[in-house]
Amino acid sequence: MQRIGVFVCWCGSNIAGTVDVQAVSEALKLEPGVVFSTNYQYMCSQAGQQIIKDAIKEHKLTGIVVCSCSPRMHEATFRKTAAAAGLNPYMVEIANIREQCSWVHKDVPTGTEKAIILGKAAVAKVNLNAPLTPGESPVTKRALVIGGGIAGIQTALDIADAGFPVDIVEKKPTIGGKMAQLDKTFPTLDCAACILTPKMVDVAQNEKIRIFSYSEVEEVKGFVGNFDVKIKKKARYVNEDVCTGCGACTEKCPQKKVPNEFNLGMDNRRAIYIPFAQAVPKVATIDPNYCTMLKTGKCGVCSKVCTAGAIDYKQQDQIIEEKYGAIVVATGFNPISMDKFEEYAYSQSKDVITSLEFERLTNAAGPTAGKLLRPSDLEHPHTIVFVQCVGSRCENCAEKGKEYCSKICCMYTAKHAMLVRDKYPDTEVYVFYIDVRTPGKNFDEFYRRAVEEYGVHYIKGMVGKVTPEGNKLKVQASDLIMNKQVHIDADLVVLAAAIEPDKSARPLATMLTASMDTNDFFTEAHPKLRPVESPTAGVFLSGACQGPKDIPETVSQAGAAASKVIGLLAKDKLTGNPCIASPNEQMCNGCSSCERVCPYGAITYVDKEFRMPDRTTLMRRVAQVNPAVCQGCGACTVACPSGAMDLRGFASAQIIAEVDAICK
Amino acid sequence: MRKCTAANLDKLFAAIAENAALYLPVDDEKGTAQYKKWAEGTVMSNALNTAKSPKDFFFPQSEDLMKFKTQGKTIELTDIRDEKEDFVVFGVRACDVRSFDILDRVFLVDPRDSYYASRREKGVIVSLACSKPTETCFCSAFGIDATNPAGDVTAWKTEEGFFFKANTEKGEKLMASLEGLTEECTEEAVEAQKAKTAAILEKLPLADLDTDKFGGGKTAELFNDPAWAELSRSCLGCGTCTFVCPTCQCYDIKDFNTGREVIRYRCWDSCMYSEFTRMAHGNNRNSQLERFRQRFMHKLVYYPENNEGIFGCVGCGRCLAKCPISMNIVKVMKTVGGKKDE
Amino acid sequence: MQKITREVLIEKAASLLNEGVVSAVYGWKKGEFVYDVTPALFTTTEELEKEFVWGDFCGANFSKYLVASTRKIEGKILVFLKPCDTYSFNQLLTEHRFDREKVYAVGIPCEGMADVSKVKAAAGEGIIAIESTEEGLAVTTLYNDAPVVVPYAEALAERCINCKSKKHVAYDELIGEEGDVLESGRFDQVAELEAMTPDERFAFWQNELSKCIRCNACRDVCPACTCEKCVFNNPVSGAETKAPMGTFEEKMFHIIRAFHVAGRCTDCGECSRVCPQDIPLHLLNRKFIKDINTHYGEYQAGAEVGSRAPLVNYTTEDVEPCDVFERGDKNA
Amino acid sequence: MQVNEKKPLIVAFCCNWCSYAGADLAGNNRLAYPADVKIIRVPCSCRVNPMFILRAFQRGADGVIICGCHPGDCHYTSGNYFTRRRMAMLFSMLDYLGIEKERTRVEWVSAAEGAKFAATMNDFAEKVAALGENKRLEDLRCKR
Repeated sequence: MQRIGVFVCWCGSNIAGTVDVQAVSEALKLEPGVVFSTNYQYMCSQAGQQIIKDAIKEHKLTGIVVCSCSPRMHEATFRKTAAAAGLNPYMVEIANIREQCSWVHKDVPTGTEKAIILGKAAVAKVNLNAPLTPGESPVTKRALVIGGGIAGIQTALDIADAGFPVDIVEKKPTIGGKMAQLDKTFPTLDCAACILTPKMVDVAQNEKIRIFSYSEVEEVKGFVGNFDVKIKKKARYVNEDVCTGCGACTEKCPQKKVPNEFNLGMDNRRAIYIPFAQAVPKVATIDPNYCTMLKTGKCGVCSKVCTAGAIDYKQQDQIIEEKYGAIVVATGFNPISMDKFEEYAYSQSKDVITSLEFERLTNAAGPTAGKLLRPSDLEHPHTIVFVQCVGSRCENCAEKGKEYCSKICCMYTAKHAMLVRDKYPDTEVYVFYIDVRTPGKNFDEFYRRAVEEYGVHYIKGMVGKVTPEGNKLKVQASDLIMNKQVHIDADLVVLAAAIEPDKSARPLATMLTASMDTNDFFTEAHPKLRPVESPTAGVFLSGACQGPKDIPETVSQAGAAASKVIGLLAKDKLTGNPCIASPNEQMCNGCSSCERVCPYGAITYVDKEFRMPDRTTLMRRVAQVNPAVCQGCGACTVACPSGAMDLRGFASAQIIAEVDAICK
Repeated sequence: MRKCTAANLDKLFAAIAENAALYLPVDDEKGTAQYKKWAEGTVMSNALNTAKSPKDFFFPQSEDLMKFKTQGKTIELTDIRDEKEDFVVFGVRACDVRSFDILDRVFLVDPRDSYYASRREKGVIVSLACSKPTETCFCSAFGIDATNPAGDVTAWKTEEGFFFKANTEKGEKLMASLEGLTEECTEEAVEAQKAKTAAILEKLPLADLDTDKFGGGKTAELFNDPAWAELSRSCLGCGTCTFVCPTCQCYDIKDFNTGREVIRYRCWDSCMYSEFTRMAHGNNRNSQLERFRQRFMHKLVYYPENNEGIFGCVGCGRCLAKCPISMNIVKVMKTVGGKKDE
Repeated sequence: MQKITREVLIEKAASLLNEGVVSAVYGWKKGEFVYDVTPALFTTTEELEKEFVWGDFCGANFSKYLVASTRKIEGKILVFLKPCDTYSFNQLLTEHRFDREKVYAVGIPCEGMADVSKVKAAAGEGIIAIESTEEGLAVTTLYNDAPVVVPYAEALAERCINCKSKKHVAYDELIGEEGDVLESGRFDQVAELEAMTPDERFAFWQNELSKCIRCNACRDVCPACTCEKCVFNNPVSGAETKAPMGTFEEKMFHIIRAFHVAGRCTDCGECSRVCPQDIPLHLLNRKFIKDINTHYGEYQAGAEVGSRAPLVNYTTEDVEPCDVFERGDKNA
Repeated sequence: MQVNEKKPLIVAFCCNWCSYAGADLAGNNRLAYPADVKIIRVPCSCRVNPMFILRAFQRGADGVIICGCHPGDCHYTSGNYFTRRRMAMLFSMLDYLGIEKERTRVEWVSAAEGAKFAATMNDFAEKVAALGENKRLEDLRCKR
């Protein structure tokens, strides 16, 4: 049986004006378990808290009820008071007789009657309270960043700056991501490489940062502060530590017909390659799908020309196991496939290209050395049509495109149009759009410059069909403002393809038990208040894996994610919320219902041996809650059919006791 | 012997109901017979028997025993027993009539159960002889004569109407109050029915059910019989057999806290339940085998051992009809003891 | 009348037993009066030949027995599964209630099971023999001179009249041909109730549920009710009840029970079959199934192992509670 | 305290993060609603077990309302989505059993919606009062 003290606060006249506080403390004195009951003007004041502390000691109280303002206001205060007097802080319950009683009811009899009932409910609950102690778990002071694009790079740099070791896992042979493929960046038109490559070098040179390029995350176990990760370092058949990146092999390799993915297949590379000049790490990689030596055992040219002796045809995939305290997902995006957009003749004509291909065509390091030439005949195009929202905002066409807005296309198309007009004033540029969306600093100004200064023809309307005819592309479109059909003979058509999360994100989310939306973008812990955290504790989100983003947004989110990681890694121990779910293993069926409703992946199952009443033993599957991960929502407690799962601090018996007290 | 013509039957029921609550089997909307209180227009069921046994009248499924209220260190007790009015149960079959005798030997011996006793005192049993026994009937195995049931008054229903014979003082009193609606008659029609029914009883598939293996003193012989394992294996551990059984008498006493006071009540319990007689140390029968064995050993061995050889089963056949998996006392009797009925 | 014979099943079971593939066989065991078939575990060919039966009264679903027996019995257990039983089987697997490796499942076709109370209503009491013939069940009673033939359509159990599927969704081996999922009228009665006024519905259920004797047969036979400890037996759960006390407890029991199996109930119909008081309990479960199908998309529990039950799932576009339970007449 | 006139009794389960805070805001703004409404704080609306609701009716509640964050705003991301399904199913079942549907309700009330909280409670209390006593889910033993 508890020894409960009841403390009724007047809150000046805030409570005492509508509630007969004396009557409340008298009435609650008669409740089971109550050994002391009093009232005072301001319980939260120093003097009020002293009354509580003294009573705890004098009456050997095991639990207290404070009838006062909302627990959202002073629960923490009174828990501290209790703790200071040696009482477990979770033995405190608050009856909210101000916000939910005296302030909303007019007359004293009504207010008093309700205050007594609320007090009884709190007493009934505290009778069933148990002291709770928050669990503690250590923190491994190392972070893992998955993805080496600008998001991952920025996050890693920021974490490393704070002094914590960071590993970047990048599945391509080099970090840099999509930004490395871009030419200029909006709205300032500075060159992407000029601002990205120094950061890549910083990463390479930072002692705190390790790069696992050409690597993938294989397995993730554990929980916040204590993740165990297996990383698969794919065989690149080149000894990274020895390769100097001189590039001799990439010039001598006889296999010249490998589509160059960095230029989106618009030119070729060799079977041994360095993706681009500023790659980090600047190490060659052999493409096993094309290497004659690896496929037939005959060739070995690269090995002969490599003075460093870095070529190793026998190299194997390697598994690296490492512990991390935090994981940042920065898996980025890709343009969607254009296969299903036959109306734009993407597969029929080389001169229908995507915007990312256009970036490469205008990039000095691209297939045309920066000269804008049509891919089909390398002629200078005189009429260019840009088509917006190809697969974006695609209502009722989920099988083709995406319902969401890809966000970046309006701005990069304005950039492309402007750059074309700037460099080649003889070129007519048309942009077909649904809406032009330019919310962002200096964005609208940028777009208006394209229209007003550069004379880009913006036409509201969608392109219906692109038909290759001779060396022209017949573009048939509608102009919604003029309300007429438009026909343009274009030399080049550029499609603003929708962007989607990288395909690797879905399996990764499963490994991380992080949730995703239907579009495979990672879900944030709270859309407004915790936008860079995943609901899974210790997993953070950076960049376009969470939703379409431009570079400034990505970099700011990357920094925010880093600061969250730093905050986590700065702790030696994690103190959990003690009000968490806990299963009664004797009653647990191991049915997985709880696991399926847990938003945090806090529940796992183990086979456990039980001694049965007839003295036999039995192995049974039972649920286990990771106290470091559980946030205490209680979804599992209702999903559990046997009632084995209960929530500490809000146990079923406690809530039922409150119900009973209110209804009696 | 007195006779009431079919035409006078409703008047007879009305006359009984004038002085006491009259309960009789009535078909519900699905044609299942259940005891219902008689009211003008109630039609008595023609079914062989009711789905639930009439033990409810004396030993209801749940009944409040008392109330108590604590305040500080004082406790206030109130006896809230349901003061039953005089009542007549009409149409009880021979098997069920025997069940009252079996229950009496539990509740009316020291310490006498006053709740049960007061109902027994206030209730008058009008039994009804069987004329169309069914395949699940095996009352004759326990020496019960379905054609001539006991009870305060015995009734026979023939095409001519109802025939009555009072057996006890209570019965005589009831019959006396009905004198105006009944007439003295010969036993001819009744005897004819008895003979006809007896012939059917002999042909029943379970007519030759053997009870010799069972009875007092057989504990050592039967307790460890290997057949229990197989018989109990499919038992679901539900309480259907117990709750439809006219002789099962186990109960639990529980408190219900209304928030203002505590109501102490008792309700039927089943030895088939895993929680039955759970104590601080746990349960004393941990497997369904043990629980299953207990139910049948009690009826066939322990009860007769303490009650002059009377079996705790009356052969009403309800459990045969209602067990979800069709396991029942007949199968047990034919299997346990090794002598399988071939 | 069942299409396959008892001999086919005995042969299958005997060969698996003799080959050592399985160590025990769940099957139906003959009773006293043809219809009182008991689920039993057979371990020898002799037992099978003597007591194994297969016919129109073999309604019992063995799936639930596997939870306990796979824990106790060494080796594999052969279980014969009718199409509807396979759904329970899968649902239990979804909930990790037994080890699939310990079971050898043989799917057998089913033509529907007879309801003995319907047979009695048609042929009368005092059944001493029932023979399955082409025309129907030929029933001999103590009171009929010649057998009365009850056509199968009249003898069929409610759940079989409204059979949802002749398809086996789980088996290691199938005897006979693969059946189909059927269109059934199983929600018609639910719809009829829904169409009543609340007062009528209340009267209907009050009448039905007040018959409850809390024997727990519905729960104990239910393949979805395999909790290690049932909330109704647990004094600390807040739901423990032992008797239909007062005016509330049987309602509490049946509402909570239906809710606990909502989204997990395969609609096998065992609850209604075993109820000694003939309460149409399947109408509670089917209400949930109907609501789930209407609002969250067609879902058949047990159709696939590992599927996510509707009540442990959601979409952001789910219907609001007020729109569900007011069923459209929101302003009424 | 003895109450002679039978007033409706309403149990409101409010999630800690939105609705309970909304109730607090109603208090801050002195927006009155009937004292018949008694709030029980739960971490999330998904903590509300159907058993609690039935228990409240058994013990004499005339109406039960569950308040949570607006869908999409759950502090725990998905809790109220489960609540939405569970309560839709439970309340539909209660309706099917002939229990008056006005006795149960789910409302989404954010921490900023003090006015909505008060308005909801006023409306709910009025509807429940119009129905009179809960007879269909009562336990006579608990009757006052």
